[in-house]
Amino acid sequence: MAAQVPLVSYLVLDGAGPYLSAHVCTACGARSLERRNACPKCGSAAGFDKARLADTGVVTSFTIVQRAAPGVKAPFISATIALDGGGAVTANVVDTEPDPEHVTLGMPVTLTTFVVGTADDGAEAVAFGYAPI
Amino acid sequence: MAAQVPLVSYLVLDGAGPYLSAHVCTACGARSLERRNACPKCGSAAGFDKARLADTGVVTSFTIVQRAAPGVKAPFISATIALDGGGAVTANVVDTEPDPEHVTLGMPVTLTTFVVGTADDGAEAVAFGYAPI
Amino acid sequence: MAGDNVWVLGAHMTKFGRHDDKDVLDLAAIASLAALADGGVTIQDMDVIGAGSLFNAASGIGQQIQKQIGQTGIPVFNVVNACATGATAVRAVYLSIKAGEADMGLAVGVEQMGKMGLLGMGAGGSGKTEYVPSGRDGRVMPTEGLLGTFSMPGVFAQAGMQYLYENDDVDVEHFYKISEKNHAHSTLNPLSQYQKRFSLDEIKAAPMISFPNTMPMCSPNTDGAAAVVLISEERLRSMPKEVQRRAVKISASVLQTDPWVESGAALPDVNTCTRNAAKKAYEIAGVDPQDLDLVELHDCFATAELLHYDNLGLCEPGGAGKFLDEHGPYRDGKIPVNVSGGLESKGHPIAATGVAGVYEITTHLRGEAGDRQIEGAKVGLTHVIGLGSTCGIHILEKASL
Amino acid sequence: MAGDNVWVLGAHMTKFGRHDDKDVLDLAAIASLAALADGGVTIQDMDVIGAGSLFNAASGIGQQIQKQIGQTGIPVFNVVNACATGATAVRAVYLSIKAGEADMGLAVGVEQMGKMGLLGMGAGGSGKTEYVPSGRDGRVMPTEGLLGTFSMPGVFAQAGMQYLYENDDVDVEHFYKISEKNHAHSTLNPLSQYQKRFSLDEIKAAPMISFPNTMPMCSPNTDGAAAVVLISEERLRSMPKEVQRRAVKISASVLQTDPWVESGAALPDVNTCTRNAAKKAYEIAGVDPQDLDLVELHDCFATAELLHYDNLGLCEPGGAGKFLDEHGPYRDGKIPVNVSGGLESKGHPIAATGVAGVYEITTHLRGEAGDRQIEGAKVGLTHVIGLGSTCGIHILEKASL
Ligand SMILES: [Zn+2]
Ligand SMILES: [Zn+2]
Repeated sequence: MAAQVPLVSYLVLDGAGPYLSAHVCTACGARSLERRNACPKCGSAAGFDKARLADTGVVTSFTIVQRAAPGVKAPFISATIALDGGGAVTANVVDTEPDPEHVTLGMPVTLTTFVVGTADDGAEAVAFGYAPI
Repeated sequence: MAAQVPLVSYLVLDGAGPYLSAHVCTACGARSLERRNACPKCGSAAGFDKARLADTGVVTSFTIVQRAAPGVKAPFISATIALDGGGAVTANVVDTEPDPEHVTLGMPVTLTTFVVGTADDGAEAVAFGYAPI
Repeated sequence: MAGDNVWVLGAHMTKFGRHDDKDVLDLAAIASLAALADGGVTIQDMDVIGAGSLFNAASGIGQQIQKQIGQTGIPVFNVVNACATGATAVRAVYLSIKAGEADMGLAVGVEQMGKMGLLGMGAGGSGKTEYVPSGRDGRVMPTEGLLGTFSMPGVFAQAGMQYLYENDDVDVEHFYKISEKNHAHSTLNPLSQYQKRFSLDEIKAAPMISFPNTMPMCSPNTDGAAAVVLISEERLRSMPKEVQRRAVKISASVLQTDPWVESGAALPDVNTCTRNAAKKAYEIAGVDPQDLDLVELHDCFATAELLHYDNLGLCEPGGAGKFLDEHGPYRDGKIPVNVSGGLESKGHPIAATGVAGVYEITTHLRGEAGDRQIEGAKVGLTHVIGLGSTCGIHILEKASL
Repeated sequence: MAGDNVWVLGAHMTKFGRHDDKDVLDLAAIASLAALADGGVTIQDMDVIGAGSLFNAASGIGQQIQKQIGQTGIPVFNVVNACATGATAVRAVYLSIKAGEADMGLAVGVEQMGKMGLLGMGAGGSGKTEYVPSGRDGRVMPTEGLLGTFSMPGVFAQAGMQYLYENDDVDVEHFYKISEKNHAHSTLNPLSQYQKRFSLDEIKAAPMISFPNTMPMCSPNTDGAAAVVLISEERLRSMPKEVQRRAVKISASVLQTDPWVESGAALPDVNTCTRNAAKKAYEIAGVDPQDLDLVELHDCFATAELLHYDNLGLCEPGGAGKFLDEHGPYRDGKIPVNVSGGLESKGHPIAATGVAGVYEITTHLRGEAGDRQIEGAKVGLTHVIGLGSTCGIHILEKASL
């Protein structure tokens, strides 16, 4: 089986994955998915712990992109998910039709992953998205 | 003979050319080679007349560019010329060696032109420079 | 608060639209010279320039403009704040006057976008054959379209849908109505890029860009410039009476960025910074939203306008849909919003937009807005949002010295 | 002059050089967090941010920095003024305090240039097969190298040669001596990109970039950031005594552009704007050039430094060569110039440079400059020039409240 690399570093594939991992400010508990120099909420540079985010959540906002940038396949559903237990992320809603009958506000979803490309060395890039529950 | 187009619009090639033509503010007499919306000296938007600049002048400043941007041939001599009767312009000093023995501050020079390229339709682009007198 | 009050002395905007026969400096020079003339002053009277052009951000646009209208040696602040760039240019001049360093200054915003693609849609790219993590999220390839969208149409579509998620009695039909209203307003504004009425059905049936925003619900790419001359109250007192009479008071000039919210990295938060800026502006001006005679707010997409009814306190909390249904933001409604036609019709030359908002309000307060005049307008507010995010708000008042 | 005096409360610069393991936000965050800590304050105490990064001019660098150090919702001014960008960021914060809108603010400049080519050398390009006039000069192809040069090394070389044309008793040997001096100074500055002494012969024999500037006479490409925290005098009074003691007073903060001169379009004029800015700064501060204990001036190229001895009034008119021959600008001379090593050694991360100048002077006035300390320094001046042209000058003083 080919090696797999996550599309972004906060998607964890090894061990108990796939799951999303957040940087949690040791001073105030604010969560960030991207790397930060200090905490965007409280300004503390004391450091971050890592925490696993829930796989499930609800759609709090979405759009269906019909006209995308060159090189980007459309249509696709972009949604912001409020994760159960805290944290928010924007990703595609997948495994459903890209129309407003099939994606709705408040819809419960769960994490899923899919391959988005293969490198010359055979490594597969793996993205995450959310499927309706 | 192939059609000739000036490298820049303030180089006049037809009729009594070659010579340099300046926009002269009708309010204050300030000269500009490039097109302007209003006068950079006095702010008047009253308009501009055209005036022929002298072909001769003196080198008030120069450099010899040895390391140029990609696609730019080096070495070349870049000089600012104070034109007799007023006006200043930066151009190459040509028809002499690019070393500090052959170009000197205060050196008198005179306008000359040379072809710098040919288009697919045969048109020649003509630049101007200054040669030692 | 230190210093003097600050007034708008002169203002101008070019027609927004396509200006293929001009360059970006032509547009800026036309607006600047006309704003100076409108105020009865010259470049020699100016003590400072604030300038912005997002697509020429690194180029020193202010100094280039000086070389077109008068190179007098005064300080230039070239500023950048995405779609709030123009408002920031106004504020750079405003601050210089407030700080006592300038009596008068010119703020100018300009953009030439005619030949560009859809707003905020950077090329995706692909063809990478090696996966090397880069950037703050360790991405191994561009993520647009793979991890949702961060295109402007998409972000503002999602911001609108979030409002629907969080509030009752509001649905996508409201977004279409907003677009219908603004295009109807635009028919009275000769400076607007488009001056064409669309029916609700036409808007719904138009090509979909990013649900629920169809083509007429998105601001087009636009060439244009706007400029204003600001003056200290003390200096204004020495101006001729007929000049004083047309001057308009800046009752508040506010810039705020978005404070941290948990979902802010997932979906840029255009709400909190607008709420904070509005609160501060109303306090400084001593004005209540219900006092406003007109508002120019940042409808870069129809979905955005709905949010800002609420963010700017034009309606009850959660009541943006009701405000629209009750005809509030129409030109004959309680608080007319975007009587210029809004960015959806008027166009959105990024850095010019914030200055053009000040122009529009000024023109109404002077009673010089022609067919689109809001009769008897005494207080107006102009608002812009730049993703990132920055909100700029100016409250202007018709006042006597 | 409205408002309160403004002081430097905290300051920091990263080591200048190559930082391949960091991104531009790392550098900015490191400098910002350290400047805050140096002032004994936090991001929550800040009321405004002024930020600059020329090579990220359109990106809203200030808001990106907020997301790394604390997203508190305060106004951000992203500014651009070529090599005067950092000084402009400082001034945006300064103005906010002067205007009474802020008690404290953070100014930060950052650049990452490690992998770039020679300064200001845009690709020439060719291969055009159709001649269509474009731009203000109606050019039918790029003119670099055909109509002289507008590269930075070339422009500043010519600016230096013009000084030789206009003045007696000065020749190209003076340019080499300046470079020798600055590289010698750099050996005492651990923050400098290069800390290596060069002999006059080594400098002359080094690869020629643009006569008379050889490689060591040109500022290198550099990664780095610098940040300062400014505070109003009133607010400073409420700070702990040990914090007050290290604060440094800003006696003048000036920004000027170049007024029209006939040759200005042919050769950018870096002299008049510096002269005008210096005159204004000395007047505002009530300081005479002869009072200065040290000067950090914009030696982007060795040729530039010579001009500014004269422009800043450090010498008699026309006497820049004599000033150098008489040892004036050496660290043990009458008015030490560029004891940091100058941009030729220290490096020149464009937007960071203006802020780093304020850092350097502050550090000396505090008596904390280590091996390179100018003993007993009480008054210092920092100067930057951005082509286009803009000059920024700050005069700082050791003072008691
Ligand atoms: Zn925290
Ligand atoms: Zn004139």
